[in-house]
Amino acid sequence: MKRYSAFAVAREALRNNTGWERAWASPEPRKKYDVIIVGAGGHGLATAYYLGKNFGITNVAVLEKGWLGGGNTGRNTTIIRSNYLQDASAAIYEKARSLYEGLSQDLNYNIMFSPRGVMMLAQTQGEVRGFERTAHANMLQGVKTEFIGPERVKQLVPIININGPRYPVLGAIWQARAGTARHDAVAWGYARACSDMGMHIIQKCEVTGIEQSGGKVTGVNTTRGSIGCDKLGVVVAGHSGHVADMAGFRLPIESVSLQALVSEPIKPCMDVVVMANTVHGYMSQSDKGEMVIGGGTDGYNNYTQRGAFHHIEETVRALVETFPMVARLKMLRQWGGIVDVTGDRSPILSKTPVENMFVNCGWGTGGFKAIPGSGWGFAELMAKGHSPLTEAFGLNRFYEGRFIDESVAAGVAH
Amino acid sequence: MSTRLANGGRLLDRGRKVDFTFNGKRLRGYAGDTIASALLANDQMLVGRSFKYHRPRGVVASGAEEPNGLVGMGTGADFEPNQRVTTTELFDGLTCTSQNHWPSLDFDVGAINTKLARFLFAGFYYKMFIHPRPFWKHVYEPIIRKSAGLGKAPDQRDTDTYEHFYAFCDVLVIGGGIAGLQAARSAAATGAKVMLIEQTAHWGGRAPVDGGTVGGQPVDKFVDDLVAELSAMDNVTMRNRTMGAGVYDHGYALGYERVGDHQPAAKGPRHRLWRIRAAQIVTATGAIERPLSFAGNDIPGVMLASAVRDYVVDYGVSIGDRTVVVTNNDDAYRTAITLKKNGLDVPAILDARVPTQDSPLMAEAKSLGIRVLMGHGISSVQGVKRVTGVGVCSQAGEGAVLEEIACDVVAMSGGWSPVVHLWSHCGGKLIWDETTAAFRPDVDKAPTGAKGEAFVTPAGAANGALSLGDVLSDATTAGASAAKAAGHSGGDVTAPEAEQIDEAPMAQVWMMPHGAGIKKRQKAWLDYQNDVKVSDIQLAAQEGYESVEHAKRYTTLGMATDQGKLSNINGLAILSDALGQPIPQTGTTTFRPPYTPISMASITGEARDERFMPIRQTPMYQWHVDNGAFFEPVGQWRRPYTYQKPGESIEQSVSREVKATRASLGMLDASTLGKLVVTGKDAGKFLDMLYTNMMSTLKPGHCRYGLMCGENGFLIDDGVVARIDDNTFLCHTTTGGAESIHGHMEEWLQTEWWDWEVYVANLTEQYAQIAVVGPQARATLEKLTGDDISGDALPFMAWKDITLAGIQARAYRISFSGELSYEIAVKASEGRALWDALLAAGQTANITPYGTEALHIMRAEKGFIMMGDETDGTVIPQDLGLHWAISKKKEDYIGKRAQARSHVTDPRRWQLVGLETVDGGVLPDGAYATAEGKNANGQRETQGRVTSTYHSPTLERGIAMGLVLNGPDRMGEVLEFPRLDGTIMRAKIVDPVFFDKDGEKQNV
Amino acid sequence: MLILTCPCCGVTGEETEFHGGGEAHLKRFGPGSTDEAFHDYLFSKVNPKGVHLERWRHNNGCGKWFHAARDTVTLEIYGTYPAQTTEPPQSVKDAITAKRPGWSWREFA
Amino acid sequence: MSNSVSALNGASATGFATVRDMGLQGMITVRGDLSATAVKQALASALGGEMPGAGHINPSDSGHTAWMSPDELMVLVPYASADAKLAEITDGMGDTHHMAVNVSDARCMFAVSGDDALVREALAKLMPVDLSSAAFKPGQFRRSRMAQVPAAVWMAGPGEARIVCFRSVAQYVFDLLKGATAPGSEVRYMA
Repeated sequence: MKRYSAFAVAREALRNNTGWERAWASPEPRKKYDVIIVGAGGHGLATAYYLGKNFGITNVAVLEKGWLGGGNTGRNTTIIRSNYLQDASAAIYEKARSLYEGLSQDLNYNIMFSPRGVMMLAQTQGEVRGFERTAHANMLQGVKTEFIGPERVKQLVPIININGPRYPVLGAIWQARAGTARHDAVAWGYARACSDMGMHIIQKCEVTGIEQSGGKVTGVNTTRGSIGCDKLGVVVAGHSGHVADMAGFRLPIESVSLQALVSEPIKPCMDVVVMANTVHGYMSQSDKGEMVIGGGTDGYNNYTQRGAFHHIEETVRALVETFPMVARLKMLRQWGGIVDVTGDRSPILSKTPVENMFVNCGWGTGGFKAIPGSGWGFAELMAKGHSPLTEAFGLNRFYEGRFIDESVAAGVAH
Repeated sequence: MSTRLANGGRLLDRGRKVDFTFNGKRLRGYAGDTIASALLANDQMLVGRSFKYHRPRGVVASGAEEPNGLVGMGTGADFEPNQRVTTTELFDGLTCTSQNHWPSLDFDVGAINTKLARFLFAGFYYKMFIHPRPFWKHVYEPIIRKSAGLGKAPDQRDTDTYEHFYAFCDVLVIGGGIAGLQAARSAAATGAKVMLIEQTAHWGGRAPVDGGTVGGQPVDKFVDDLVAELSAMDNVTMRNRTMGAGVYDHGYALGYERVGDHQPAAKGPRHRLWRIRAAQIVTATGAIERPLSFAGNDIPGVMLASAVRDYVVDYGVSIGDRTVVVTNNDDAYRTAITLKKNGLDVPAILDARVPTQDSPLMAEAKSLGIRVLMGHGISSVQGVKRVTGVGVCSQAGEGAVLEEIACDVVAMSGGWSPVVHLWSHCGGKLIWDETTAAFRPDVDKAPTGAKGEAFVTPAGAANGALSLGDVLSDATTAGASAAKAAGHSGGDVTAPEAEQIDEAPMAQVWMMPHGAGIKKRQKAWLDYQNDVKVSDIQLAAQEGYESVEHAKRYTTLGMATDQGKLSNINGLAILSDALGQPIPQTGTTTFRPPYTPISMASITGEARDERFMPIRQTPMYQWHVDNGAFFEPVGQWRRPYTYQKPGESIEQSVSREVKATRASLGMLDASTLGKLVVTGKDAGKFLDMLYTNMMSTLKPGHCRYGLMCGENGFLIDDGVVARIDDNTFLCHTTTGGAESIHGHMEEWLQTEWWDWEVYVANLTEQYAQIAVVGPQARATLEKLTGDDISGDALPFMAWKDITLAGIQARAYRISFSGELSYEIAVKASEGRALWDALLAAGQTANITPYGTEALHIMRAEKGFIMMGDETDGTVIPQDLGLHWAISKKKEDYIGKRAQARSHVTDPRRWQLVGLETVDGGVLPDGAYATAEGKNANGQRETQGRVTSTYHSPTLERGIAMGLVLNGPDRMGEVLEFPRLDGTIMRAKIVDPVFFDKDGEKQNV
Repeated sequence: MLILTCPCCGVTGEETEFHGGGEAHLKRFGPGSTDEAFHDYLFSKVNPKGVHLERWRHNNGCGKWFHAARDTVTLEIYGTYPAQTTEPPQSVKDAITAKRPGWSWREFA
Repeated sequence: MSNSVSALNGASATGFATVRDMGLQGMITVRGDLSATAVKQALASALGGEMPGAGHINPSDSGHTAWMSPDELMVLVPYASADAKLAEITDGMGDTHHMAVNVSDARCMFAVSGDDALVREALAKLMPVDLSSAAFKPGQFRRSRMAQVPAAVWMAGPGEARIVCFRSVAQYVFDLLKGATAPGSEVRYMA
């Protein structure tokens, strides 16, 4: 693989870019692989990458029914933070955040991680207490956050209205080293690195069945034929239930539509990411200048990648109230993605009833920020059978009543 | 130069001059102008700079597809960035400024990027700025971000108003061109209720510009007659300046009406967002002309051929004196002919095709003396901020210049693409039409509605019909079939006869010339605003970004404010060619609402400021406002947190309220507490299922504190239940629980135990409730009542109906403070009267209204738990030492099974204790007690956490409650709680009841 | 933005009048049930791509719970029916079968 | 009685239509099996008039009776007589399973008056319901939402709409209606 660098860019510019190679190969599937990952989104590609990088397992295929990075990886609002309350969550999200910091160098692909800081506003007394609790937990978890007052909020975000009549801003939990990244680039960067290790990324290859023998997985049927494997990792977000169904078990998840929107681009006016959970809106400004705005989920199962407009309304009015200047911006585009939500709204990284078949799903509305940590932990789970990062996220927790509930801190899992 | 012609301009009112400014320059136009036409009439071709290279940009189109002409409009609170000049009507006093340049539009330092363009190719940033790592954060990214964006951010609060409107119809026709008008007529003839919306201020679309005759009359006359006919029909609503913004599931459509944009001084809303529910939708959204890809096609003065024609016919504006027309189809000849007929020079038509014989339009152009060069195209355009000429080449070759033609306008046409956005929003599929080289709706794969029925019908040019006759006949059918699908038939409108002008087939020309080398491809723009060129798409394909979505995202093609209206088809044709696959195999990116950007404020509608969200008010709300209440939001309510007196801090105020209540008398507006009446033969059985404790054994006249869990076993609410009579209970819930617990009860009754005889009603708002609390409570109430409320007549945990200050009241002898306490419920409309009466009666006892914080402190002093503090959705009653409130006798209650799971019965669950700081200070909210060591993920081990913590004014020290590992067995042990500043606070485990452990104060 | 017809009051209203309540026809498992049965009751949702029998409440309306047979891919509503039943009425089953021959959902077909 | 005050104490506002808090209004919630003979008889004797069918409101001897749901009616009577009427209903029901409660104070009633089409248009800005004269006639009763709160609406006559909402949101609803009838914001869709 030719390395990317300023020198390479200059060299190629002078010869009209004729020398750039494919970022990833487009191979024909082999008969069998050591590991098959279903789903070439961020989580699936990251899993493959760390299987290779950390465990030397490179006879890996990543199967994708559409185009890589085309699911929620390419549809989310790109927020990266790790100021979670529960230990298990904080561990995996902080692992992810710290990997994000060096990911561009690691992958030799600029994923534009922008540690601009994320703040979550406290707009009720309950939220204040919840975020103070989170701040204390974070301190012991090694996650650097702080609880800041309204004046500091205003200083960091001059366009905010901290004195709204309905929900004045009482403070915020602030994670200075959180931020955003370029979502597509994360998928592309991992894909390029996987391909470089000799892994096969096979797009337009839909899995139609799971092959088993004696309770063990042996391969998958696909629209491009049957492909064998020793281990199978299913990382397909909203479609997880569908794939589990093929293998004969059910997952504690439901698929719902989550919406987002962007404004037209404007000159930089907000330097950080702001989340306002009480009024259900969050916003950041992209490197192109668009205000990127996340909305809520529909209250019913949905596979359409569209959502109902009233959720957009709720989100926009929350943001107009929080940032009055938004009123005179225009909505450029709205879209939806299908997210898989579990019983406690925390993800599942787990073994399954089928031996050697693993699932990584249930990231709900918050998967992007976890990608590197999720891939790291899930690769370890697949390679070794256990991982401290994924330990708490097993399917057994729903039987035991051992939930990982983040909503307790008045926060939401965006 | 561009200028106003002496005559013409069918949309202008030349009698009404309109003054406006652009970049501070005072200019003049006419009523009927858009900003674009007025700027062009004033020779202002340069309107902005492109996003990436800061290239000079001129107006290229005349409608919604315009990618370049975006201005900041208005000032102060009226300022709005990114207003599209081609769709903004001119009004007197309009001010606008161009965007994305510094220091000025004419001299922009950022234009250096155009010199660096060869280094700023598609995706360059993914390959750059990787090393050294800190540079990205501190140097590169800040620079990239500084250069982001187009218009300035507004900096003041918008003072206009906005509103929504819900409309219902049988057939919604989107688009008021001839197709929409004709479809509406055809649908309306069946008697169906029809709504017709049009984004511009005018009806008829571009047909009057293109000309032709219908039924023997000029098309504009046909349009006028049709508009008159439709306007007279009772079952038809016509709405111009209303854009079909989006089509959503089950026939829901958004109409974006710009009510006030063109008349800012008028009263009324600026925008109105229509939420239209239509049984059927006809998309008569027309077609958009495509640019051609040749070198220098972004230089100001290169415009769509149809736009050049529009400016002449609609606005009487000549874009320039000498226009070279370049085309791959017949339609652009109309532009040449129009220009010529208006006395303007057309040095040549460069037609990429090589036809075997002349079509009528070719013949007409030639007969007007226009030189037509077949098989030719543009090698490159000359000029920087304005076209100065073109190099002519053979389309078939590599672009050797055969001739140079001086000109100041290039009118280009690459064919027409149906506007399929609204068809596609809700899942309508497309097919590739080889003859028009465009995607059009696949009518067999329409979006489907609530009953599975197809609910969108495309009509006219939006359906690929391009000639006048075809448009009218297609629209006639579309209107009738939509009406029929909506349940209306008959009507029988036949399509009017239109003049048929035979056109020669277009040719697919995606690159000009066909063999253009890299240097030309690097100067052939696809996306004008985002600076995406043919070479960028080809590079994406070369690097494996083969999916159309990959190519789009890698290059940013079609991601600008025009969302690729001009660039998408050209881009994917280039991509297909690079991949060696047919265009339909490449497919399109997803069309998403809105069709063009709509104001955020219109989406918000009325929900701003005081109407942002409802603020629920108790009957005493105004008193609270008048008496210095510092409010806190609790659900949708606002409750007084404390009543601050002048000069008091919040803490001092709260402390005063607590002390006064404990010393003598306090009172609290407790009206927000939920009050659910549960009645029926099975009411007791039902409450036994809902509460963990036994409610069926409660005696009438008495009260019992109860806990409610969800089916998951965790606490969801608590409150006091009063038994009114054998069949009736009144259940108090928390403030937040009133609606949710009511819903919870209804859910179980309706969906699980529907054969039980129980009814529930939410009477929360029927009653105002006032807690009268403190040693002087009884004496004060006795002043207002003749009823016996002595400890014997009304003991603790009982209730009684009394008359108080002449008001019928129910007094509950319950206490959340540990004091002698009565909660008095009266009809809400008498709540304020009682409040005032109590204030007066309590004056001698220093009656002190207190807020929620004093309430919380007093309950904490007594060790009472608070939902949301001690509970967080993961806490079971057993964690809180509330075993006494869990009936052992009951076989079942909601949550019981869940409480038997292994983690829920784990003896290592943290348990409620009191915490007393060693130094008397206040523990921080949310602090954790540390334990030795770290877990497998390197996180510090913990053994407990603070759930409530206050400074107790009564005890004059910090008190807290917390959940601690084996807590109740560790009384007296000292735990360490690190604070956020790194220091450590030490607290002793104690009993959670800090004050009046024996309850002597409340049981008097 | 769906439209639903409440079988209890007959009103056809837009989604904002209603509140979704997840999978319908769940059998409650209480004390004494196995961990497996209780887990499935609370968490194992069918989450199908296709016909979904689900609960709705007409909360900004008559307040009643009812059931709907809805397609999660096309969003078509095959029918709505009152909640006081353990399985969909034959008319709704027939309506689904007419559109989706061979459908099944939990034990129903 | 003299102490009783409705939520907005009769406040009003006039734009292109007039919005008015109608003051204290007696309201009784009655729940029961509306098809059961005992229930029907008890209600008929206490209220008089025809029982409303689904989605309707009918005049009664001393006010109106509105159909709320298959097992719920809302009885409108003068405020002062609500408790007496409640007692009458309760007596008439005897042992029949039912619930009857006075909810007069839990709610607020507004009138919006003016040109029929304009009144309907003002409401159509806030309620997701087809309120055109063809679709929504006097006698019909619709529970839905008004912006962000539940509300019920009916046409008492041409140009006379009635709205019932919860008391605590009366100010919010008043502000909504006032905004929706602001001069210059006539939609002219139903006219």
